Amino acid sequence: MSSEKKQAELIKEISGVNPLKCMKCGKCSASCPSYNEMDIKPHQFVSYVINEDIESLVNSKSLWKCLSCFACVERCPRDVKPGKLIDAARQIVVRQKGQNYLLADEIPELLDPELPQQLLVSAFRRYRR
Amino acid sequence: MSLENKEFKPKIVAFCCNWCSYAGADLAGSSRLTYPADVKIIRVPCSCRVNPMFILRAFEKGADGVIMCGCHPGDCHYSTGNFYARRRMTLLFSMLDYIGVENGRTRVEWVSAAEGVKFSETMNSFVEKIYSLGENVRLGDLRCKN
Amino acid sequence: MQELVNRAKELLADGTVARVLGWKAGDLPYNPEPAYFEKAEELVDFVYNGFCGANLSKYMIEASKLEGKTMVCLKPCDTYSFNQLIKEHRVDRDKAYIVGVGCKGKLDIEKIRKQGIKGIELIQGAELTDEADTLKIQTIYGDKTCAYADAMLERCHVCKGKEHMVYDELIGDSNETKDADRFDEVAKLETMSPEEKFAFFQKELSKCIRCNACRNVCPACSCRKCVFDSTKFDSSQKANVDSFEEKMFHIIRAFHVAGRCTDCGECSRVCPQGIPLHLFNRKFIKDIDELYGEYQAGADITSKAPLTNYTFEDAEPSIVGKRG
Amino acid sequence: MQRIGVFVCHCGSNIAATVDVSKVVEMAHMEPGVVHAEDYQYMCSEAGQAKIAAAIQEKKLTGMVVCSCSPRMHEATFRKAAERAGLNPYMVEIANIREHCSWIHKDMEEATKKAVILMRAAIAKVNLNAPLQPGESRVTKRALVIGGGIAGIQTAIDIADAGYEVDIVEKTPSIGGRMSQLDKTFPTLDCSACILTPKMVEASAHEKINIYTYSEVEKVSGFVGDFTVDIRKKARSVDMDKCTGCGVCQEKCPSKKAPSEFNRGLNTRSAIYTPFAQAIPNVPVIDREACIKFKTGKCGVCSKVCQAGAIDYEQKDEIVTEKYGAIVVATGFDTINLEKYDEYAYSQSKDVITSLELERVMNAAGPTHGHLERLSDGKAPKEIVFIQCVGSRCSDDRGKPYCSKICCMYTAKHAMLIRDKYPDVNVTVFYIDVRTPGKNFDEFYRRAVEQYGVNYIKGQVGKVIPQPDGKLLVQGSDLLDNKQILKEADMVVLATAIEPNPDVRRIATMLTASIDTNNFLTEAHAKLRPVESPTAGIFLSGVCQGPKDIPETVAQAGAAAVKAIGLLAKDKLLTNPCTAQSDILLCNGCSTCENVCPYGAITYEDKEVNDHGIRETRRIAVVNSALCQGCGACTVACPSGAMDLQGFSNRQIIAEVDAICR
Amino acid sequence: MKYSYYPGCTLRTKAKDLDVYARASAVALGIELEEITDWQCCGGVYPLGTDEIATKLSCVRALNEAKEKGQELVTMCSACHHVMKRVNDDMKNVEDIRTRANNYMELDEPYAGETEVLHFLEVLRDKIGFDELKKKVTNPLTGKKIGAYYGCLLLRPSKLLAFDDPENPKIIEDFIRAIGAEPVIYPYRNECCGGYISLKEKELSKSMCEKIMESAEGFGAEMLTTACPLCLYNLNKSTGAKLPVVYFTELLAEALGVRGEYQGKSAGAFGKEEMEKEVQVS
Repeated sequence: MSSEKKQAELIKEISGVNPLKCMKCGKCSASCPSYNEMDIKPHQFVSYVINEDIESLVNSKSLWKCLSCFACVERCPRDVKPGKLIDAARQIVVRQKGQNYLLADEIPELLDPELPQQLLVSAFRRYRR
Repeated sequence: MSLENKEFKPKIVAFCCNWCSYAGADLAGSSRLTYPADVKIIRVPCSCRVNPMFILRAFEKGADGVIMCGCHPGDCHYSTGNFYARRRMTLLFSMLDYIGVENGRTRVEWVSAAEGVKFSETMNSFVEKIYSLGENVRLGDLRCKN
Repeated sequence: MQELVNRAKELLADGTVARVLGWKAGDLPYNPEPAYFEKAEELVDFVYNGFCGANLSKYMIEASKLEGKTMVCLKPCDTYSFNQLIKEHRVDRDKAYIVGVGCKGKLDIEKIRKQGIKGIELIQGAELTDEADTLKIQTIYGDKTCAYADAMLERCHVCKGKEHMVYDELIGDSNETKDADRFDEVAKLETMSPEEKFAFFQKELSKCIRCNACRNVCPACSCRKCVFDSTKFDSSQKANVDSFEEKMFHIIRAFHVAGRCTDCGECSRVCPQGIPLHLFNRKFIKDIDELYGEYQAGADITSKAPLTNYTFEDAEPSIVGKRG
Repeated sequence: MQRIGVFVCHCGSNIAATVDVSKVVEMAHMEPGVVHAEDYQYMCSEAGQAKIAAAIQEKKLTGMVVCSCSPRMHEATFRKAAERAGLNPYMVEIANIREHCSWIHKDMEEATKKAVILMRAAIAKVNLNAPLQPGESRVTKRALVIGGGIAGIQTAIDIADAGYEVDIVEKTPSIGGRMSQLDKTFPTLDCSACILTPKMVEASAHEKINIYTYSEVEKVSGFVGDFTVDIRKKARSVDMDKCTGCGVCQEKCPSKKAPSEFNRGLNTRSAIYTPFAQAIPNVPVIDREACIKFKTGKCGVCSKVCQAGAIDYEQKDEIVTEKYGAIVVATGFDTINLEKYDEYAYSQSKDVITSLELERVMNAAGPTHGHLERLSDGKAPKEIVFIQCVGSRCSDDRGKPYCSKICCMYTAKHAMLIRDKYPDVNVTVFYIDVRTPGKNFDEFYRRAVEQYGVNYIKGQVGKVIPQPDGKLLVQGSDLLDNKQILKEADMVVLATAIEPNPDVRRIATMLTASIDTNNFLTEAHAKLRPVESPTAGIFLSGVCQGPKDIPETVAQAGAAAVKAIGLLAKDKLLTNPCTAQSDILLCNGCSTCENVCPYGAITYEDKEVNDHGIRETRRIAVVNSALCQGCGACTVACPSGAMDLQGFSNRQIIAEVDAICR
Repeated sequence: MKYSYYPGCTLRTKAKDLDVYARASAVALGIELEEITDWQCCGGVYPLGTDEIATKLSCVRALNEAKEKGQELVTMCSACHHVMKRVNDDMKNVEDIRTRANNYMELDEPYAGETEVLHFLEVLRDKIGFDELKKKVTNPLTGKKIGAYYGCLLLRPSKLLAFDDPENPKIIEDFIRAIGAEPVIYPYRNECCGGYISLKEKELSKSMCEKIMESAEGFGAEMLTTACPLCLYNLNKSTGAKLPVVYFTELLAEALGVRGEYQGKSAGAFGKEEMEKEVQVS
């Protein structure tokens, strides 16, 4: 198996999503609150996985713009759930060493006294290994 | 060693009612939905035609799994046949389980004429189960084995 | 017993019945056997004691074809079988004059023997009228005693009760003998691993010699011709050469009587090999009770039998793997 | 010993590509009783059947096995071929080596092995077959049509025109169905009422058609040619014979708050009502839930104003029992409940409506008298957004997995009509695909775009956001432009998925007609028998079988009528001889079988028997073979094996089991 | 009624109000919240990867403790509720995860999703009943126009959480009615505020919060209420507290007339005895 294929299979495995079920209706992109910030749009995630272009996916800034709000997951009529694919891609990045999106050094400047624990905890889980 | 190397090919008998499940199997066929060739289907008019004797007979003759398929409860072509079949099979399977026959070797699944996909999925999962259970040694008639 | 004999004489004398169906003494103190009595003088052989376990209801199938009525002695548990036979149109209620006889629990000679009591010549305390709760047993090795309860048949420990379900008159009182739950044994087996269950039944059933005693005594197994004797299933008269045969026979036998078996326990009582055959029937009864609601075959003559009934919401067969 | 012939079909390459047919023939020769075996390209062809006939005669065959496609496909064909050659048709068995073998297996060796086993099972069975003779049953020359929409009306008219009596049973107070609620029809933009009303009148005036409105089928028994049906005529509270249809009662009725079913609840109607002006029969019913007289005992206005004295508060439901030879189901459809799709804000804003509601809004007899206006404030909309595929093509459990088929066309129709009548209104359609197969359909859709300037955007809508000022913000995708767009609209119209009428499940159960996972009735064959149910004597008309537009519905209604006529034209039907039989020497007379027979086909008789010299009278089960449908429930219930099923006997099935496990 | 209570990390620190007022209200409503011993943080975000096990164990521990006590598990925080319910569903229905998690845990008896997870709002709706709650309100918040802010975690994915209609929820609105105030329904109440990204994408989350605030204000809301510490923080922070945002428990405590006494107190003040004492006094 080529490495591209392996990566695509990994995404499918982590997410539990079968991208072939997608009928390209665009409801995910129509629901996404972060749409305008994303370089690869939610509905396009499916095609990238089908085309095994995981390289572009993991380098996409969309990974970090996704709110994990599950609007696309909730509304997808085909049970494809692009949000899960995005999360899987993010997992692939944070599982690689040195790919942490959140660095320990930058945390202090991001903090403010009101910031709830939850935000830090979840940020660590989302962004770091 | 030689025993382990001998590839296990299970014998699986599927009783299918003529109106729903047999048609579902036909639909699986015409939709080219594959399932292992180990499954052989016997056509019966209704699931209520399946006598527990048939199932025990199959095991006696060396079957490794027996599955019965019928119309969904409420959709029986003869209105009530599958209701009786459901009670009969529940009791029979419970008895087989009680005397120590692995529960996975028997199954009932309701498959409509429109459910070719379900038919093939059911057969795939049932065959997989039988492979995992291996050869049926608890019910077979030893005379039938070489 | 004398009251029974007296009543039988009266009924024969006034022509109410043409014959009496009861028990007569056997060649040993503990093996009375079912018998017809057509004349008053024959009744000298009539016995009714703790060893009269035999369920006479099945004999009424043939007796129903005879001229005139038959007086039949039925213990409380026997009346369930009789009712079930009425329901199945196998006996004619009008041909029977049912005397409901009292019962204080029936005895199992094997249980007495198991206590090391051998060479039995005489047993006292087995009469219905005896108040004593011990049996006095005279043997060639001297006198022995045995607690009545310890000598009772398994079925009497799980007795269905003192009530007769159907009768024309009652003679004699009954004792409460129930001191166990009839499903305990089944429940214990259910919790075993498949390997243990298989080993248990393999061991028990391998004792079977296919003598058909269970089939012949069973009031529910009353087919004119058993499927195992007919050509209908290619299953007739086969030699019992492998372990499967017994399983097939006993499972099918239990299945054929499922929902009809009153749990009278005769099968286990008569098995010369001591196989606990009631464990098959009770398993079905337990499943039926749990899955389809409590049902006692023979408690009435109108209710629908569990296997000729259904509800839309019945459990799926897959429940078998999911329960406990 | 039977003399069996085995015929192995290649089915072109359908079988031969995966199954080594010559190997199957070779193996056939080794089976007991087989005296002839051959293979041929297409056994079902005339040449193939000729080969069978020749073999039957030359080899004096007493039984035969055809290894071919499913018996559901060609069993009848081969049975007829055998019969023509002088062999009893029930001496034919089919080994299904296509659907159950060649089509699902890839490996030739494996498939060939399986085909041989399937053939062996069939041979083992046919060895035990016995010639059977079908019985005869009569045909009641009357048809029942369930549902009085355009499908039911058309079917009834066609059957009646052929000279047979037809009854239509319609649940609502009037025939007409969904089509009566439509404003215009695609692709010609005819007024729906203008083409439907004459059909309704024709049906009601036809001397062979009898219409039961406000009635439901309650119970069905019997079988093809001889159904007995109980019809519940619900109490109308109005005497149909006396009522003149003057309408005064409806005008004077003081209770006018009940939601109008006909107008989809967009406005209200009186408690005594006819659903719409052209209703047939033009006789109102009293909605007892809404009627003051029924609720409080006081009022009685309608009775007072009725000149004809037709009001009858005491009227009761009535059960009519009729016999029919054929039954046509035409129960139609409804739109799905939008409860689970509230991202479109249907429950949150009055200005989000379904397409069927828009039909009522556009219709002159509708709640707005045909003026296009917002239902919230009555203002004329300037921007209208249509959303396609609402609940259709959804594989999750919210909607329906199928395409509702009609939405693309009616949305184009609506868009076009609005742009035509109100040129200043902008119309936008969010679509996933535009599906327009059909004569003049794509041309119609293109006209909406090219001539009427309807703005089609490829992409689904994610959310409809009601604004404080009453406008609706539509957030959707424009996939071709790769943009998320926010569009302000005054009205949003949802192309809501259609589903079979919820009653169909109950009706299908009564008819023992099979139904698919989406509650559409199943046809006997998807391609070759599309208007017949697998249950003999039951025919399917209209959307109850699958989504359809009006022309298709009418075509199918006619086809269903022809099938019913074909049945009614027969005087006698041959009955299935595969029925249960009781062995008098084995029967215990215990009544167990009687208790499980769904057809009441088993009775008991006292019969004189001679059991190996013992002569006695016994209670014996007797099967009425005209009533027995051959399910076999009794055969398993019978503990002694006295009850057996011809054609599927215990020994035959056991022989198959043995052959498979050999 | 006695429940196992899982407060979660934030309620111990920045979201004390959510916790303190909940405990106070619980006492007033006759509910006992028994805090799970040695609970660990749920992680704040459900690990979507199907192969994640270790990250789910803290939840399994808490769930198992509730199971052993035979209690239902209650949370206040939307995120904890979300993570707990989903992990519980995994343990119930995903064989692979159940087996692997149980292998790690070495429990006496394997955990298989037996515990029922409830958000406190669900307790109010399903166990107590809003009608019943209404009767217990001593200080109805009459006239207050309150917008419910659900956010995403409470509602989605609706199939798993089975909390309310994901597109048109009404549980908080019903709650607001029960405490005597007037709910304001606005379309963005189930739109994400961008909480999770507010650490690194401050601009983005700000624009989202503004959209929500504007919508609520447009429909006449005077304040917003939420069950999520992250939403509260983010809405306050990103919009400069255009409308006040409060926890639903604070409103509840106020309506039940127990707000004043507990203001500023820490959870430590809520030992069973103290609570009973204090409530009796009041």
